[in-house]
Amino acid sequence: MRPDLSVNLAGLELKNPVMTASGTFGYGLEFDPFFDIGQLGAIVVKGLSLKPKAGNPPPRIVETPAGMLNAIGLQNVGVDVFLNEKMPELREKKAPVIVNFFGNTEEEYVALAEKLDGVDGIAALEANISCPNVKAGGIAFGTDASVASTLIGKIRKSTSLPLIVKLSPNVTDIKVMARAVEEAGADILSMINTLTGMSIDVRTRRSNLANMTGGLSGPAIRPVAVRMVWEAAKSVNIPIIGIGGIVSAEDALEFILAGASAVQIGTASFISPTAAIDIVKGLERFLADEGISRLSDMIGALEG
Amino acid sequence: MRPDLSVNLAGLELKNPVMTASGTFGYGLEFDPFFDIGQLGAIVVKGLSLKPKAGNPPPRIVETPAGMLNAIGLQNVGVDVFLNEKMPELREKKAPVIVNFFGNTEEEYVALAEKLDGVDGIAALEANISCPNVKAGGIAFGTDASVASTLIGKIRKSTSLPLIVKLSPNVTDIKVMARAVEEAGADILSMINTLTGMSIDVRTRRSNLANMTGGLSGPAIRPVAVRMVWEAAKSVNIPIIGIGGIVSAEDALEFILAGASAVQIGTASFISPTAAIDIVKGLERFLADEGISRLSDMIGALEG
Amino acid sequence: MDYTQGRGRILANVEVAPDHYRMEIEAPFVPERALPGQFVMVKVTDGLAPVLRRPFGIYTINEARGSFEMIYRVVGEGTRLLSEMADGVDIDVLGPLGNGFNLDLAGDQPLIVAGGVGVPPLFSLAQGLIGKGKKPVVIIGGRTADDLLSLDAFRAIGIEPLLATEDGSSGYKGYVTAIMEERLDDGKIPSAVYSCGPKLMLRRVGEIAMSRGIPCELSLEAIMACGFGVCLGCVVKTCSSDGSSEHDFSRVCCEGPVFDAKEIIWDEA
Amino acid sequence: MDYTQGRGRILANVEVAPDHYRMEIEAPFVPERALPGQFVMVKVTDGLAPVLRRPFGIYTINEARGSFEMIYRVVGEGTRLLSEMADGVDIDVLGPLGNGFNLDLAGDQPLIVAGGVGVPPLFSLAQGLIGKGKKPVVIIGGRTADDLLSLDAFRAIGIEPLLATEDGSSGYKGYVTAIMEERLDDGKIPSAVYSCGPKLMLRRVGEIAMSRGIPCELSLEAIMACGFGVCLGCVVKTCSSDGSSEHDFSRVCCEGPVFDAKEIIWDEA
Ligand SMILES: Cc1cc2nc3c(=O)[nH]c(=O)nc-3n(C[C@H](O)[C@H](O)[C@H](O)COP(=O)(O)OP(=O)(O)OC[C@H]3O[C@@H](n4cnc5c(N)ncnc54)[C@H](O)[C@@H]3O)c2cc1C
Ligand SMILES: Cc1cc2nc3c(=O)[nH]c(=O)nc-3n(C[C@H](O)[C@H](O)[C@H](O)COP(=O)(O)OP(=O)(O)OC[C@H]3O[C@@H](n4cnc5c(N)ncnc54)[C@H](O)[C@@H]3O)c2cc1C
Ligand SMILES: Cc1cc2nc3c(=O)[nH]c(=O)nc-3n(C[C@H](O)[C@H](O)[C@H](O)COP(=O)(O)O)c2cc1C
Ligand SMILES: Cc1cc2nc3c(=O)[nH]c(=O)nc-3n(C[C@H](O)[C@H](O)[C@H](O)COP(=O)(O)O)c2cc1C
Ligand code: FES
Ligand code: FES
Repeated sequence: MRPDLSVNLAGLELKNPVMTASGTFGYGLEFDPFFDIGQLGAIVVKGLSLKPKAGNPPPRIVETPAGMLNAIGLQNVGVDVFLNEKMPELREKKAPVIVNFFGNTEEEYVALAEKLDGVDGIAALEANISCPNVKAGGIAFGTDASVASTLIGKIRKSTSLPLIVKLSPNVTDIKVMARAVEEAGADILSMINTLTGMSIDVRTRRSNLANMTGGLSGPAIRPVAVRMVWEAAKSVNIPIIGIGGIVSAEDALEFILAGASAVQIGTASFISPTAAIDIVKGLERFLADEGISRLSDMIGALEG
Repeated sequence: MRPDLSVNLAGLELKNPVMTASGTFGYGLEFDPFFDIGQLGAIVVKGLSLKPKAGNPPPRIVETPAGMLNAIGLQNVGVDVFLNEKMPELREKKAPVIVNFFGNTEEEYVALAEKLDGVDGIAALEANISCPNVKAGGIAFGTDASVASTLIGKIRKSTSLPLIVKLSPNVTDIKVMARAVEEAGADILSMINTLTGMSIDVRTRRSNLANMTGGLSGPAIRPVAVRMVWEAAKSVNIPIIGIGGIVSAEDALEFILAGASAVQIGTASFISPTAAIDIVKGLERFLADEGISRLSDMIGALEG
Repeated sequence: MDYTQGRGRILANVEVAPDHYRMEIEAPFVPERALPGQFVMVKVTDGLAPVLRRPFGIYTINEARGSFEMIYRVVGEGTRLLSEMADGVDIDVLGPLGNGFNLDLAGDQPLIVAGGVGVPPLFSLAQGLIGKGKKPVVIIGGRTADDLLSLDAFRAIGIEPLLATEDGSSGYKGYVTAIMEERLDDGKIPSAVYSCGPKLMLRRVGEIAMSRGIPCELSLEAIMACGFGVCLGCVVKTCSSDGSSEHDFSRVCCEGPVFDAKEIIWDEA
Repeated sequence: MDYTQGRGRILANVEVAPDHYRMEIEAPFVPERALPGQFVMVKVTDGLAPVLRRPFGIYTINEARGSFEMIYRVVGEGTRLLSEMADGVDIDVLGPLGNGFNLDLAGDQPLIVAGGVGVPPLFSLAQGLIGKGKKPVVIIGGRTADDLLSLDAFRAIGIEPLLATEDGSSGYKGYVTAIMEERLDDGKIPSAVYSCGPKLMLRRVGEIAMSRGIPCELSLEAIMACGFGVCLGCVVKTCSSDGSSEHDFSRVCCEGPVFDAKEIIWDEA
């Protein structure tokens, strides 16, 4: 018998727990040459802003041990182009579409949430709160519990879609952030976004990124991500989507045992464009081998 | 002409900027079979507490992508055994000895600082403030600026030795911590200690560490460490010792360009027991190749 | 967007110059569709170090053998691992990627200017141009005679490359662009210019061609994570080639690696 | 603490059973000083994945050839990389490490109980015991006949091992400890017991030996970062073997890997 991979995240029904991570899967359609993206649990598209954003000057990426730094600067086509040019084709796919979005002010977040609300084919919204808050002097929305709480409260009121809030790992206590965001009305947490890092070319004496610092992703950060999911899962009652360095089904299961109800695959899609679907198959195989009939039985099943 | 590797950290004169990191070099003497430890800039010994500490039950370590997690639990022989049994032999070596120490209360820190003050052969003290503060409900001393500040103020009064304060990276804003500790009287900062992480055996459904979580070290964390050193260096006027994932002379130079005046070699000493001395030689070679006469000219020389 | 990820098999991996290797990979999905100027992304290890694929230009396209060749220089861990791979083993290949050169640029007297590991992709271009009945002139440069790649391959298709080395150990002592300018000054005006090589060389080649109004295509390099357009890591600053629109970022892996020289905004690229 | 880190050279790396390899490494500093029961830490890659060395017991000590052998099972990335290493290449070796067995335990009729990849280190022990004029009896176990390692090596030194497999494909169907207990019940009481293998087996062997008052040494495994005593990662919970002192943690790499069975506090190890 085929194991049952389906999961339910606060009403969001997914045929399997494997999603793509924002910014690593384009607008989804780029993966068409490789596999049927409709087989994934869900697709999370590149983070959208109200207006198109050009992003940072190059160099924007550099490899690091078992990871990479990126300073893309949230380049995106803007919400209008997305809705007009990408969404019609995405709607044809059988995978739920989750839209990641961000702003530099509360108003921008709210305007985006309103604009995306009720658009046919959008299954959920994911608010990226790791962005600098222009009004608060550039401190990220996602590193102060009360700032995050106010923001999420406002977004909550502007949409009837399930609201996923994506947490930044660059904080002292992820439990505090998780609880603040839960209380403010988030339906689901996703975590983690990238850790801030830096890499220097010692011959040119310059940062390897024009932006000086960037976000660290990939297998290197997995232990930090698993720990944060575990801590958050013990602190909140809403479902969690685990993200960070997942390249195999076993990696995904670390997050699920730690308390995640689903996972997102990021950097791994660069290494292997079929990574996400390979992980779906790997989960199926793991469950079959171990005689586990329902993946959902493994959520939070860590012992000890 | 041989390049000049010497550095001066707030009066602490070192023949080169390469030290060992606490907990990865034992009490120094363990490396005698491999090389003359007197050739290093300084030796930092395993963290000491007032009483001997048994540490955590096994398993205590697990490898992760380009890194490792440890939950040794600060096992050590205690300050008295160290002073009586290790220090006499260490004194014979030509490298300055830096004693890393920690407590569970402010009083323990102070008692240790007093005990170590004026001991012949000890060049400086390094306070590890990543430990749980028993009185503050187990929150680490090193994750709250005012708690850290009070602690360092008290330690400062109890010793005339140069005081290095070792910062935890598990904080929202390392600049705030660095400034708080500087104002409280630290002479030198060392950073970073390990990032908290977790790794799960998906077949047994248990953490790979009996302690559940552990500290992530090794090349995986280097980008985070370099970024934090860079941020701290711009925020304080005291010298910084860079730590985190250094395995080569180039890695060490990333920290130096970012603003560190010296570095510590941790996990690399497990991989290759001669790592620290190899890095001294590598620095000499790099400077000679690039025609740089004094390493100290590279401190903070990052452009852009 | 007609590319595939799949297993290839290494047919040959031989050192052709100090630190330079030629690798032939059997992977029919590449030669079936490859155009001169396109590239592949290969995995250099099954493990996690290095974690990302590495991009290499396509040197020869051998449809009959179901294979392609690339020439690479060992510069770091990834290319070192590649150089240690044995004949007969499998290698994970993604490609062919990128846009490739426009073989139909004006006239039938194109000039090809190549430097270092920029030479190999221009060899398949030269083959393609000859196939279209054009008569390319080729200038090849390097730091030293050892760096002058693929000379015999060009000779085998009837082209005698003009040579330049920085140390004068072979051909003209100096840069390829000096040969290029001298020819232009002598009235030998090519119908179009194609170039691939170090950034500074590309910039200069483009400037020279543009200053004389000669159509010019440049093949750029960039650090790449994905190679197929989704990470947005590989961008260069560009404007549209007629100079009309706002400048913007273009992905070297998708809109490139080949750009019209007029598109590149060098100071910010 | 008489060990060295240095380059060795691989003389052989052959599959001796499914997924099991025997590697001979020329590295004179190891055989010069190695004792039965000691181990080495080897680097399986020059890169960063995996980042740590891997520990392996010493199978044979060949002073004349300046080499030693180890037998390893491919269980993960590190041992996979090891299995792909070619003859003649260099390998970074640290050793010999740990304490080794006490060959002078009581009497001259010792019993050796070995399971899985615990067999190889006990072969050099058997050689050592024979060298001391002792007559070891050897019991070897595995899941299946394929897992029974080094049988021919034992036979070549005049020992016919008693065999146990979980699936009964060779020798007794069941665990080595069943053979051990049966012999004891039959009055065949060894003067001492040495054992190496899976944790559960070691525990049972120790319990049986202790319950009969037979001196017993067990060789333990632990996840190791350094192998020479500085990381404190490899500990097991122990008490002094006369039971007098407080329990404490001992490093498997220094105080071990060989422990008196009485020292191990299994429930917390
Ligand atoms: C479209 C394209 C085509 C290329 N074609 C060829 C080719 O035909 N032959 C060839 O030898 N090389 C080619 N390169 C460059 C090649 O990809 C790099 O040399 C290689 O990725 C370096 O990998 P490494 O792990 O050995 O070095 P690393 O350790 O990663 O880096 C060593 C040095 O190489 C630089 N480098 C790393 N990645 C790249 C990259 N993607 N592009 C440019 N520089 C890089 C680094 O900045 C560093 O200075 C091409 C690059 C691109 C983008
Ligand atoms: C003193 C000592 C002597 C050993 N002698 C031998 C020997 O002679 N032959 C042999 O085949 N193996 C031996 N081992 C075990 C061997 O070290 C591990 O199998 C090896 O390190 C696994 O590396 P890997 O990268 O292939 O697997 P990994 O991917 O690291 O792990 C795969 C599995 O092996 C386990 N493992 C990893 N490291 C160790 C370790 N240090 N000890 C025990 N289990 C581990 C992991 O928990 C995991 O379940 C010995 C271990 C020790 C401590
Ligand atoms: C190139 C790149 C671009 C990214 N862009 C976004 C983004 O637009 N919005 C967002 O919320 N996260 C973004 N991320 C973060 C990822 O979604 C993910 O949280 C992070 O990479 C960790 O997962 P991984 O280790 O699997 O890559 C980006 C990551 C990378 C590597
Ligand atoms: C096994 C182990 C034990 C450690 N013990 C201590 C300690 O006792 N005190 C301390 O301040 N830091 C301790 N550390 C942290 C290191 O000193 C260092 O800050 C950290 O490992 C990052 O450096 P690295 O990546 O070079 O290892 C320990 C690290 C490891 C891996
Ligand atoms: S390399 Fe990823 S977009 Fe070009
Ligand atoms: S492995 Fe490091 S102390 Fe034993």
